Amino acid sequence: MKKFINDPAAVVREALAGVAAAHPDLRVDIEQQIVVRADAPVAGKVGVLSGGGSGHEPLHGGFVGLGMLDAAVPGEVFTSPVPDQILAATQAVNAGAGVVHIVKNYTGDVMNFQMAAELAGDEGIEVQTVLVDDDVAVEDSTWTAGRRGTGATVIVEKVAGALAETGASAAAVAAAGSRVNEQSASFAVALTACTTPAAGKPGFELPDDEIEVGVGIHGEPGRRREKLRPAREIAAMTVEAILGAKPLSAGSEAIVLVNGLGGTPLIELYLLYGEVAALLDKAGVRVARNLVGNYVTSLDMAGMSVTVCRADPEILRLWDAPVRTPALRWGV
Amino acid sequence: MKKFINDPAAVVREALAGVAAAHPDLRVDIEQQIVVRADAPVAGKVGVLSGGGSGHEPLHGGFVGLGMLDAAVPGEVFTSPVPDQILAATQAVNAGAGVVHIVKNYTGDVMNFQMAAELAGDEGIEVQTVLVDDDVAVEDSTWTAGRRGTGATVIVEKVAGALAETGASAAAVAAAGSRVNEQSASFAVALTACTTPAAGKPGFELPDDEIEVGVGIHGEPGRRREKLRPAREIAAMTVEAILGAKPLSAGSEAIVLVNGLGGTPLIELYLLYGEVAALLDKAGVRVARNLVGNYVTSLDMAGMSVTVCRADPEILRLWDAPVRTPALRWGV
Amino acid sequence: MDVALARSWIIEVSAAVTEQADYLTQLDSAIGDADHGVNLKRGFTAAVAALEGADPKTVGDVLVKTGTTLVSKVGGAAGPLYGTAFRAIGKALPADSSTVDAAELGAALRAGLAAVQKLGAAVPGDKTIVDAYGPAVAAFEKAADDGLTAAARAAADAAAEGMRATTELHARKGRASYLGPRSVGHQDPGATSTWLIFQALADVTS
Amino acid sequence: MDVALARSWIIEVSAAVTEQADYLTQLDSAIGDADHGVNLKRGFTAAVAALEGADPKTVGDVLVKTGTTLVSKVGGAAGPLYGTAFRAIGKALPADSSTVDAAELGAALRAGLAAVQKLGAAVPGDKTIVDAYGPAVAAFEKAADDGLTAAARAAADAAAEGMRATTELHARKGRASYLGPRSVGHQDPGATSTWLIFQALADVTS
Ligand SMILES: Nc1ncnc2c1ncn2[C@@H]1O[C@H](COP(=O)(O)OP(=O)(O)O)[C@@H](O)[C@H]1O
Ligand SMILES: Nc1ncnc2c1ncn2[C@@H]1O[C@H](COP(=O)(O)OP(=O)(O)O)[C@@H](O)[C@H]1O
Ligand SMILES: [Mg+2]
Ligand SMILES: [Mg+2]
Ligand SMILES: [Mg+2]
Ligand SMILES: [Mg+2]
Repeated sequence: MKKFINDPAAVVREALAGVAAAHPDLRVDIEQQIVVRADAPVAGKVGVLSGGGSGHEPLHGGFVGLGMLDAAVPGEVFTSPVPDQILAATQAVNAGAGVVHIVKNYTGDVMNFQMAAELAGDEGIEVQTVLVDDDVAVEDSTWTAGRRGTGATVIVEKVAGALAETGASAAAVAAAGSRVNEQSASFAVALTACTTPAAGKPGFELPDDEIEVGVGIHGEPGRRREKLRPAREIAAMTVEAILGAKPLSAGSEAIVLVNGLGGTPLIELYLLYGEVAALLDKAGVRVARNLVGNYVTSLDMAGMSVTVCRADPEILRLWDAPVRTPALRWGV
Repeated sequence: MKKFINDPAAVVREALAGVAAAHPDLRVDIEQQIVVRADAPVAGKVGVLSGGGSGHEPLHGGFVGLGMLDAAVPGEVFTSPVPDQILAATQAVNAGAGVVHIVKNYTGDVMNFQMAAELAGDEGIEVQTVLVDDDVAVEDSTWTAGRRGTGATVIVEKVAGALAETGASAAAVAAAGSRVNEQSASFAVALTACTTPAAGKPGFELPDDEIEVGVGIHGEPGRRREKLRPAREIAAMTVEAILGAKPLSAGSEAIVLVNGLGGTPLIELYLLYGEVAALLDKAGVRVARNLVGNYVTSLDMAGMSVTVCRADPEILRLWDAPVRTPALRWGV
Repeated sequence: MDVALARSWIIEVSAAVTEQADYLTQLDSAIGDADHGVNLKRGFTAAVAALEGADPKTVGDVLVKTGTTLVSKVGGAAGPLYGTAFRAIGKALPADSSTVDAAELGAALRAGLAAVQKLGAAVPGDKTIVDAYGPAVAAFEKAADDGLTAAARAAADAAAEGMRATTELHARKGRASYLGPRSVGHQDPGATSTWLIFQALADVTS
Repeated sequence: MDVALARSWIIEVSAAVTEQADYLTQLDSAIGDADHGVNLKRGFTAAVAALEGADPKTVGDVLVKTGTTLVSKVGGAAGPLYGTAFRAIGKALPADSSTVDAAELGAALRAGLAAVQKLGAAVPGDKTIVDAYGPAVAAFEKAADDGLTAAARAAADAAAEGMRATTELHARKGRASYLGPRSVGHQDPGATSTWLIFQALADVTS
């Protein structure tokens, strides 16, 4: 394993030390693994909090700041945070108006956040939870733990964070986040496996001419293995899966994210974006806003995901609202 | 070779098509390979232009926009742009106040930009050139083609672009850019080689326990090969090389860039930033501003570079000035 | 079982998951996210440390403390599930006596299983912890009359069998379920750690 | 040499660098950035296309057109260097005659070398194009009295020898210089393409 680390067991804490050094406008509790907006709790404002296993950077710590998250709780690599940690962050961002938890739909995340919400409830803190489950590679049936939360999380966090900034109630903020989730679909393809510091070797072996289709963001194998194909065909397969699962009527507007999984360079992501945009255009979808880059990653995995979120005027307005975080910044 | 591409010979143009689709506020000439600010030429303003081989994204196209570059000219992968292309971009951004070329110090880049400058001069366009040569892994002696231009290019482009925005003369903008370059030093370390689409296989083979020290951004081997070491020691070696080549007196302020070479995830870059910041602190250097992320890349190379730029109040003021580009955005 | 034996059990589990951490992580790498071993190692190491600094008066106290520590140190799916299980086991034990017999422990283990199923909603055959835990409890209860040693041995053997049987199952809960039919052919990491826990119980009681 | 032969030369160079593109790229991969083959293939393919669409009246016109196309299509170090070389060669040839003899071509080749050295500032021994080009011109001039065929053959052989000798050199110009002593042991890609160019000349004139 080749990584810029010192000790596999210390990666998350040492990276948090770097976040603390790089962003003096964030409050970072390295021991408890909590990243908080320096001005939290913001009087009168609903706290917006997210978290999950580490290894998906900039998600979530990179989205803490004005107009997005009030706090992030990173767990160990690919391991959801623990209830104590979530509770402490919930307390730190609660200004009395309640706290919205944005939770990606994984068994561990759901259980740990739920325990934390119960503990917070015991203390009289109103917690509303938004469950993100946008990955249409997984069928939402009794045969699975439900769809995974992936790329749409960025859009949910942006929109919920922007609405919270306007003084909306916890219920309203959670409802907006949930609406974004319902209107979003994602699909991912990997060219290589990733290597967790703990495992020290790639999660799976992929021959030089094969890809994993329908992967998540935790290094697990995908739904199926296929032959490597040109970017154009991979983009087509991806867009088909997305529009197949959540059809968009012609004339719809969308926010589109072409996201790298950590090891794919920007030149390839832009090339893919060109393909995806052309396909959506053909399907009559108007891409109103886009993001191209590494936003929800899977350590060093070479791969990409596409997220399409049907956007109405309110979502677009909240998307455009000012944001100042390490990884997303505009209007301020 | 596993990449999201269609045809190795079409990568640059197809990626530019994606840039065009993603950023309607840029004018992209896909055939000529030119990315221009939509409002160029800006009346009364010096045009600031940069370019070089592709494969370093977001450099340079990702830095086109208000407060930074007026145009970028991407060549083929790792191949400097050609004079015609540079000339066309120079014409596109010339508002009569002259144009500043920011050129990384590589034989090909220098020759092609110089030819373009001569052609532009023939047309009565004043061209000033800033040569960036910050990579202290290479000695600047008769034994080399001089130091390479790497990470400092981002800071040069930001500062020169901000100064141009104030209506400064071409000579003043070029002087500011050159000053940033002189006050900057960079050093890079790679964990893996990169694969160009044309070659189809990694530029060199690196055993699982070895690193290349003092690499550039074109996939070439570095100055020497060493055993893999903890991030802390790699950071120390890097900072030592930088401060050894361009010493900073205690109490100096600096802009620091911890840059990924394309295949290294953000969690490792933050971990490295923590180490670098601690080392600089120990050396009495005050990090006034920082960037952590993938800014000057080498396709899919796993690796990192550190750039330290001694910053005076003018440089900091220009650094902080509003910028709105795909890859760097604040204050607006 | 008395307080000292309960402590030994947790210490033995900690040693086992530490020794088998790489193996558990490998299993989790095939159909999950390669963290199960390191998660349990971190959690049980913390539990042992927490018990060292505490003075539990009953077996129940030992197990509740263990569960609470797992909840706050492990994260992921295993943290809440095993944490809740140990807390439920501990709480189901008599609060007024420093020792418990095999029947009492059997009933408590059953309460732990119920808590796991309530929290995780897994049923037998879903390729989870439940597939080792369920048979283990049943075997424990059946052998309880023969004493703790025999019951624990029977439970460990049943857990082993349940664990091995997960290989052929198609996962329907947890991360492995994302793989659909590709989850078949791999032994479940959680069922494997459950076996280690019952194996540790058999070891310390024999 | 007449216009048709000059055209054949460029067509032959184009065929040679296309066929050897991977080899040139491999050489450039070892001590450069793995683009030399693809650069020259693109450039000479464009030059052939440009010549097809043009009606050059002299050998000089053919070579100037070739050089201009290389400058505007190749990029990198090789584009300006080879482009300038061909332009200088073409410009040094008589403008009033449609054929040139060996002595005239020899003098023009020498002018091309001077242009390369003026632009790139490389001297013999720097591990560049110059190390194949220099010996080739010298050999060409020496054999010019024996006619074009003999001169071109001699130039190609000298270029080959110069090219092979670059392997042992420590690069002092271009990207390979960044490697310092690690550049030793690898044949220079530019010197290799220079050999291909002279080899093509020998082929079309034999
Ligand atoms: N709903 C569930 N009920 C019971 N056990 C489960 C459930 N979901 C997952 N598990 C168990 O958890 C194990 C994985 O634990 P671990 O790797 O620590 O957590 P994570 O899946 O969050 O990375 C699986 O092997 C499975 O046995
Ligand atoms: N200053 C120079 N003078 C002559 N030839 C040079 C010089 N610099 C580089 N070269 C030649 O250029 C070759 C590399 O060309 P190419 O790979 O196309 O360009 P780049 O180095 O820009 O990628 C080298 O092998 C060398 O022979
Ligand atoms: Mg996990
Ligand atoms: Mg090149
Ligand atoms: Mg796991
Ligand atoms: Mg080259």
